[in-house]
Amino acid sequence: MKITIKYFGVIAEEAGKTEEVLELDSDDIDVEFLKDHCFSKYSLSDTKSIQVAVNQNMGASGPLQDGDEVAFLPPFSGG
Amino acid sequence: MKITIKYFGVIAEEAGKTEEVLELDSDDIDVEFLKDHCFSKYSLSDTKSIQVAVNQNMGASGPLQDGDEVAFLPPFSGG
Amino acid sequence: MPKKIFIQGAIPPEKISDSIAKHQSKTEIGGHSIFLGQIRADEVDGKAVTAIEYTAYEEMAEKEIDKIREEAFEKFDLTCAHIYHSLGKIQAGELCFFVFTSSAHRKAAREANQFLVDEIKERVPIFGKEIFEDETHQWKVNR
Amino acid sequence: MPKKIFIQGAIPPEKISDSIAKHQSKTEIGGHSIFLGQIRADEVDGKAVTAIEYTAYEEMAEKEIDKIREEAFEKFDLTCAHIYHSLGKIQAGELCFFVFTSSAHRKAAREANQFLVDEIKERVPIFGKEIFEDETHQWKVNR
Repeated sequence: MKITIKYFGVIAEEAGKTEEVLELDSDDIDVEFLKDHCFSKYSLSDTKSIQVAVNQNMGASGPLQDGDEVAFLPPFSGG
Repeated sequence: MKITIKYFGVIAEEAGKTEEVLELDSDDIDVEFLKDHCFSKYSLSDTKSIQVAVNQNMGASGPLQDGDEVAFLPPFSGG
Repeated sequence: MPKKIFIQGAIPPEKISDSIAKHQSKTEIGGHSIFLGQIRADEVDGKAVTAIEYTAYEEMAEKEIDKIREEAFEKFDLTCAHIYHSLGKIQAGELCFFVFTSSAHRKAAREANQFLVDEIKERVPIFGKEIFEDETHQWKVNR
Repeated sequence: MPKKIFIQGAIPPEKISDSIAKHQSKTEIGGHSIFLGQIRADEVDGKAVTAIEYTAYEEMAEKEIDKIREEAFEKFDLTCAHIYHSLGKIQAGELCFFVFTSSAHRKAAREANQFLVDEIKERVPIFGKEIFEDETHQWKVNR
């Protein structure tokens, strides 16, 4: 399945990209697995403070579906 | 003695003036007397809600001195 | 000497942007809080307010606002505070009151603004005459 | 469709006066409350912040702000609420955040403004990179 991943803030900086599309062989991928996968791939730091949004919904977990958009969000600092 | 009296808001409207200078024969005039004097002279209404300032200090009472400025202030409504 | 508070006529919106622009060199500021009073076309007994005519005991009002301003600087960690109030006849929809506070942090700017607005409404000898469409009037009282 | 929130670059002071002027026909309004965020030249380890570069998860941020805006209308007796946030590099002293609430009475305008500012800071995916005079940077975290 195909998952779009978006990186923001310090995570985008460390990953060296703001977006990528992953083509995954398995249809049985969950949020936690994807997070581990991406974070070790780019040696991203401070995973505790990172929130995950799936299709723009915060705090998502569990299995992903083909076409999902997953975003890794560091602490917010708007305003 | 000479007292400047200032009228504001509804009081100025009822008195038909915003300011007058009273020349008083006696040197023994207090705030309460002056208020009664002015309010009966112009038949001013609602004396309870009127505050008196002497030389721009609120809630003054007691004897007045030559040259004092006395103001009759209806409820405030700035802002 | 007390700062100039009173403006003859309505406060033009450009006065607000001009005041803001003047603070862009103060880079210790992190937040501005602004309150604007606008004349409301209230209905009383079926008649709409078309304007409020403001008068004030000007010297006393300026002294009192100065005192309130000093109290605000004592209570809150403020960088700046500016206060303007209209005199004369202000039409419904126009601005009559402008309170502008700035601080390193939003909390102080906001709390000082609220303090200034509330204290000025309560303690400062300004008088508003509400004028109705049929040219009758009533004297406004702050609650 | 969510309202347009993001502005490329700093918010010009004229945007504030233009927004105010647009509300002068709404004669049911009695008070406006405005919050402005300004970039502060904070010092960190002896180096001054010269700018903050903002990025956002734009679509999600707009949806979330829209949700917060709706919550504000449910909680407070508001006439209007407008929200703008900068993207890109904003220099110290420039404005990056503009929250504008209007109501018949000052209390609702003020409380809704505070609610919007606080919720947006906490819930909306916007990211600020503080850039120092020596061109190093650090990622800002809201406390």
